Amino acid sequence: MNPLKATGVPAKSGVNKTIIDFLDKAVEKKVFDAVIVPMKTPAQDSYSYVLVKEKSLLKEDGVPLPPTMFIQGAKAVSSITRRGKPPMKIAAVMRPCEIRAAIEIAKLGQIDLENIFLISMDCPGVLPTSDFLKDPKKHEQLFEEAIQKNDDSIMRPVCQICDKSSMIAGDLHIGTVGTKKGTFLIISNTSKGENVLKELGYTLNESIESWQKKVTAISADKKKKRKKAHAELKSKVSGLKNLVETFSECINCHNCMRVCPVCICRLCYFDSDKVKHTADDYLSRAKSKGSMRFLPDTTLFQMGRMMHMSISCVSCGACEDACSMSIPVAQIFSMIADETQSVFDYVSGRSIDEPIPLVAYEKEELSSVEDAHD
Amino acid sequence: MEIKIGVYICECGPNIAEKIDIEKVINAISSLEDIAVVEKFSLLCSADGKKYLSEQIKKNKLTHLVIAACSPKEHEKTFMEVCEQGGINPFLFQMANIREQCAWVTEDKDEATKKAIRLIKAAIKRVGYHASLDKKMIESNPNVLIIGGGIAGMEASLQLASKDRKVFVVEKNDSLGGLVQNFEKSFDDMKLTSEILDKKIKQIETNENIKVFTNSEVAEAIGFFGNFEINIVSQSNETEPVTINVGAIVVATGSNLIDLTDNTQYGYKKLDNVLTSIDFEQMNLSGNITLKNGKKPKSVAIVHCVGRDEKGYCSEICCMYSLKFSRYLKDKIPSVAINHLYSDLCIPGKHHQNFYEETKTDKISFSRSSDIKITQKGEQLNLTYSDEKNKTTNLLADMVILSPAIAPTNDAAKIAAITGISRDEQGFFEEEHEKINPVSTSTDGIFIVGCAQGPKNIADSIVQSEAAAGKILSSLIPGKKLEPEIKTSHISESFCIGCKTCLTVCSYGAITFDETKKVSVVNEVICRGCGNCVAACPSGAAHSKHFNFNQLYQELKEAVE
Amino acid sequence: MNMKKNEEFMPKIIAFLCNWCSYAGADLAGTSRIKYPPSILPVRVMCSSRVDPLFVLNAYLGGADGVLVAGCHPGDCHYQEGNYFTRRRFAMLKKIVEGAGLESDRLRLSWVSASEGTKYAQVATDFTSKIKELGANSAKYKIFI
Amino acid sequence: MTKTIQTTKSTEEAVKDFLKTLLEKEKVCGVFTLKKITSKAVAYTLVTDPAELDDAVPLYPLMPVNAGKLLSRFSLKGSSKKPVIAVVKPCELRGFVELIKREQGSIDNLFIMSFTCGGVFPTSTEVDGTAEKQLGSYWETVKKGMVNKDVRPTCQSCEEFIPYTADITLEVLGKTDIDKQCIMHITSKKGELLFEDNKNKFIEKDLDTKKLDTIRKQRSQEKEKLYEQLDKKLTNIDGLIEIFSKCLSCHGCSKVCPICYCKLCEFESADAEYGPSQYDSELKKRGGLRVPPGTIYFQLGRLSHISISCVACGACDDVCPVDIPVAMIFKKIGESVQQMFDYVPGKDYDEPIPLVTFENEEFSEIEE
Repeated sequence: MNPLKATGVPAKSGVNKTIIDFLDKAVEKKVFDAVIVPMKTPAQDSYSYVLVKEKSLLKEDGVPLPPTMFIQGAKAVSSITRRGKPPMKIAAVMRPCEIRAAIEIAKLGQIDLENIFLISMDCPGVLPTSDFLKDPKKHEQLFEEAIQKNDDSIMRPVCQICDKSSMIAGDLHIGTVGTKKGTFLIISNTSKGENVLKELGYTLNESIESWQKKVTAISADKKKKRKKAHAELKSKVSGLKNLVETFSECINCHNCMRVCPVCICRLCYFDSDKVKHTADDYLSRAKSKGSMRFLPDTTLFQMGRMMHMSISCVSCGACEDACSMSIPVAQIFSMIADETQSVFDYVSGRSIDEPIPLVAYEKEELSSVEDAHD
Repeated sequence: MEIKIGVYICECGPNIAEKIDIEKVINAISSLEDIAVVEKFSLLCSADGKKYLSEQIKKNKLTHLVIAACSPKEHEKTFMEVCEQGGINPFLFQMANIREQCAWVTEDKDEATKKAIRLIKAAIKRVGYHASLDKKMIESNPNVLIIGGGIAGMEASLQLASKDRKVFVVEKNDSLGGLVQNFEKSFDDMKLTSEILDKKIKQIETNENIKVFTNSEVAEAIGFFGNFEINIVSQSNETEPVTINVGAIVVATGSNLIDLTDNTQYGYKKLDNVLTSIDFEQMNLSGNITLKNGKKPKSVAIVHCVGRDEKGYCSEICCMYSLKFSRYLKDKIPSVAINHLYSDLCIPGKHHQNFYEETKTDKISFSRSSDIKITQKGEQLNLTYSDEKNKTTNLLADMVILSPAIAPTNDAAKIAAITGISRDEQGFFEEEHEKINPVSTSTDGIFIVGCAQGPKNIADSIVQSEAAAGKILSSLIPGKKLEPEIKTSHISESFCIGCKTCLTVCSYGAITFDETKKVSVVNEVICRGCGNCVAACPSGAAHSKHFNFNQLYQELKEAVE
Repeated sequence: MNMKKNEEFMPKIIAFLCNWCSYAGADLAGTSRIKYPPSILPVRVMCSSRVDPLFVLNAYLGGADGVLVAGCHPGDCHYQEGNYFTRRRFAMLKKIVEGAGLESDRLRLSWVSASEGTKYAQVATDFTSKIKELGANSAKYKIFI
Repeated sequence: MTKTIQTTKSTEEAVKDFLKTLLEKEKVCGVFTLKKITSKAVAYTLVTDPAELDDAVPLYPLMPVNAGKLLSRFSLKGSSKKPVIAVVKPCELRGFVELIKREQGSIDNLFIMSFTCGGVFPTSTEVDGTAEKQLGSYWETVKKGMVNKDVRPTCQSCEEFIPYTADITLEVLGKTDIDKQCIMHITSKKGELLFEDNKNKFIEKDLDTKKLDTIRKQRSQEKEKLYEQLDKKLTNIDGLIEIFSKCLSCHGCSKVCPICYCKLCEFESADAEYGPSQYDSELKKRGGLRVPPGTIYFQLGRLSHISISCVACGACDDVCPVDIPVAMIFKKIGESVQQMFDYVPGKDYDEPIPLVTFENEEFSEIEE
């Protein structure tokens, strides 16, 4: 574990500008050959990750901290490195939950982190895509204001209760909260990150104490909110009846699965032949209850998906934004994820060195779930 | 395994060297990924060149080979052999055509050089995605089935029954000979057909390599070129069905005349003394040409082109045999008057014009006519027709001979179904290509000869039989294995969704459907590797070997950089 | 990215040529030493029916200035019927490209037999000048494609 | 003239009664219909117990999933031993027929009841309850045979609202008194099997086509308006990018599409992935590239796969999380392709899909 080291940079006009300047400098100095960074699309109505080499493009259009998360960054990085390490050094600037997802699926062979430099920042949350689309201009405004007032009430529900909004899992992190006036921090978390800063001639002597204090405070406060929210949610959705009720509107479009950064299967089990049956099978199932919703097994799909990915869920909220029936999937899944991950004292994507719990074991563990034996 | 691509540029004497700056090309590609060596050589297809290449492959431990030279249609095979000598799979090789499609067609040397570089880069990109493919070898059976024992079938069987070939002839009638048996003489030599027939039949009967099944028909034919299993049943069922194995099939089922029974225009089968050409041939063969009442006809009308307009094609031989009929008549009844009514005279061929002129003796007249109607008039038959000037005219005759259009046999559809070959709009069996493959069919190893393929005279039928025999003798050699197409299609069982789109577009019936797994399966022995099914498959379950998505994609991507 | 200037603009045209007719025709143009612009980049396929419309789309969006699909004349397909399907798929693709407001003139279907070297050169020349009129394919430089 | 049954009950009630008797008399062993499953949620349901039909809503103006896709799933692995009847909308039926042509289902032992359709609300309106609120106004416009502004754009502009291959066709659209009567046309020989021991006698009666023609005219006008709006954008590659650049590549549109039926979508296969070297060359060329790439390629590529059979049901619109008007675009381009082949998807089981057949003489205009 590399100790956190930091350097201070002038905060300039906001975090976006600061990060872009840093990246620009790094590209200039050939420390990075290209950058994955969000950019506003030509229609001005959305943001999309762009792999960019052109410095001018980066300077003009790069928006490291956009108000929304259209595509989960881990998916972007995976798309670039799935087939092998890129022939160039690429910096990926993403939110902490995106970085954690990237690290998580790197464990599953979906990302080759060699030549990739993961850079996160203190995350104020993101706006729900649907809200943003109603009036992009206005919501960019609202987002800025929200940051100033550090008010998260307009963010995705899961962002409002995110206790990992400043978690450093990548190589570098931009600290913007609790820092002394006019300065932001660039914090290195790995030797890889540290070298980048050194190559760029930074001295890593800035204290991170006040930042850390603030971050811990925010995280603690969010933890409380999170507990409370999960408790409320639980009372609403848990129990078979509630669960079925909650998912009753699901139309099996599987958008949630498709946009999930940790759902990596080429062909989802729940789209495969294994879930297709004969007419008479369906009929006999219907007969047993008098009638059966068709297609059946929406709850099975949701629960099944939990089995497959809750251990790796990063609570980013992408699924909820993509749900065409506004089912609070992200809230439910992050609630379950907290529970499954805590069983193994695991945090998805916290560190590349932590194996995914289900592919590892310890001889003496989890005695609570087994019958006593001697 | 590490990829080591060797690129060799052929100067082709001056052909390429003069038009393309080869040094520039070498510089441009030497530094590319996976390139182990780039060299030029004066003439790679020469003996020295080939030797040099196979040495280079070994020396540099190359895994892939790119040759920039002439068209692959020129020397792809040559260099694939070199690969084998060099010890790499011949399919780990790609040619860049910098001669026919670059050096020779580009004015400016710089442009030609640039284009050559792009073409070679594309080839390099592609070859990296090539996969080793292995030759398929299948045992083949040199024996042949002939369906139909007419003149065409007999000719083919005699040609094929050369050493080591067993020929099985299946004839539905009780004797060999087919239609020609009915003819006294053949045009235009007016020789007795019996002479030709008897000779051939004798040869067949005495040839121990030929086995004839009379009163029999083919009930089933399964398999593919080199390996067909044939089930022969006798029509009367008095003998047990027989199963034989052959490597090829010749369909020589002959033809028929169009059916005139429902026709009102000519009064066939309704009026006495109205005969079809076959009726007349038989009557003539019996020795005496007489009317119903036993008298000899004083006047005969021969009506050509019967049913031509309905059918939409000229049957080629009717005019000639109609002329022959005049000869028959004159021989037996010198005084008879003969009127030919035709809508067009078809007398092609180098002797036929003479034959016509010589036939046109006294009391044999020819008149162009249309809308012929035949009715009874007293003892005689009255032919009303409109002549050349569209004037309605009458003609009285004691006897009328109709020359109906040649049509497919009644069992053509059945045979097509059994053998899996296709038929044209007229219902004749369809050749693979009118000019390129006139006696082959869409199914490898099945050939069509004689009138089964379309109306033709004896001579032409024999030519086709010899052609088919030649094709079979040269492709089915005893003891020699067949090499079916290697670059075939393949369908991934796990991705196939079973929509049968591929089945529908395949011209060769090479794809079958596995009903239990509900997926399409390519029979790679039958598949010709056109790739049609691959483009048709929406989910990319089908792919064509050596022309798969990545190989073509890399080529075109490189070309647009 | 700014586009190349249109003067000295030499289009890049992908030509899918069927092995039996059009590729042979292109070779014949060569052996007859008929000159045509260096814009054409041949990609050999066994039959024009192998040309999945997706290849054409790929080439177009990848930045090819033109895409030519050439095969045996209808009725002369080495594989009997392939080119009839090619024609239907191409007709559909053209409609889609038009419908999407793209330049369907950048796509061309031609029948070139093994004996039509002259025709091949002609097609190559005509198509190239046509593409020159249209200019470079801007799709090539798009980032959000 | 068509054998017809006319009863003096509200159409919905009459239909439910009819379906119940079918179950009771065991003429069918199951009924596939829309049914209320919670206070606000309706879903397609397979009903075997007549009592369960009480809260069936066969004519409800919602399409949670295109039933064509569902009937395909129902019959894909083998159709039922005993008959089942399904109540579906015309475009759903056409989708099913197109899938059957692709071997993705079977009509064996399946009776189809359909109706002249007034269109459906966007699925999202179910969630916020507006669907329920708008029902009143919806049925008013349906009775009057007017274009309803709350239904899917593809429905507002739908000219194919009369079912083609239904065994039973209900007359709904433009019928002022559907609350008081039900007109049930028996539109296939197969359909008559369901009426063998039927007491109330048949009358001979055809669809009121005159009325329907005027409705079709209105719809056509709507269509032209909507197409005009599209044409403003669909002018060049930049227009396309403007429309599609917010696409998340979730491919929800293809997941819910009644025509998309592949196990693994070509555009989710390894073939659609870029390798490192390709990203490298794309960067050299473009300076930058959105990741994941290929949104336009996906959309146009999907068009090349399904436009020939697109039934313009609008399901893709509803499911798009970023509100791309994908349904109207596919409808417009699909229509142009279909017209070229003079093909109406789902009109006839026996008509082959144009891309698996050909004419020797055609499309000479596209050859050069």
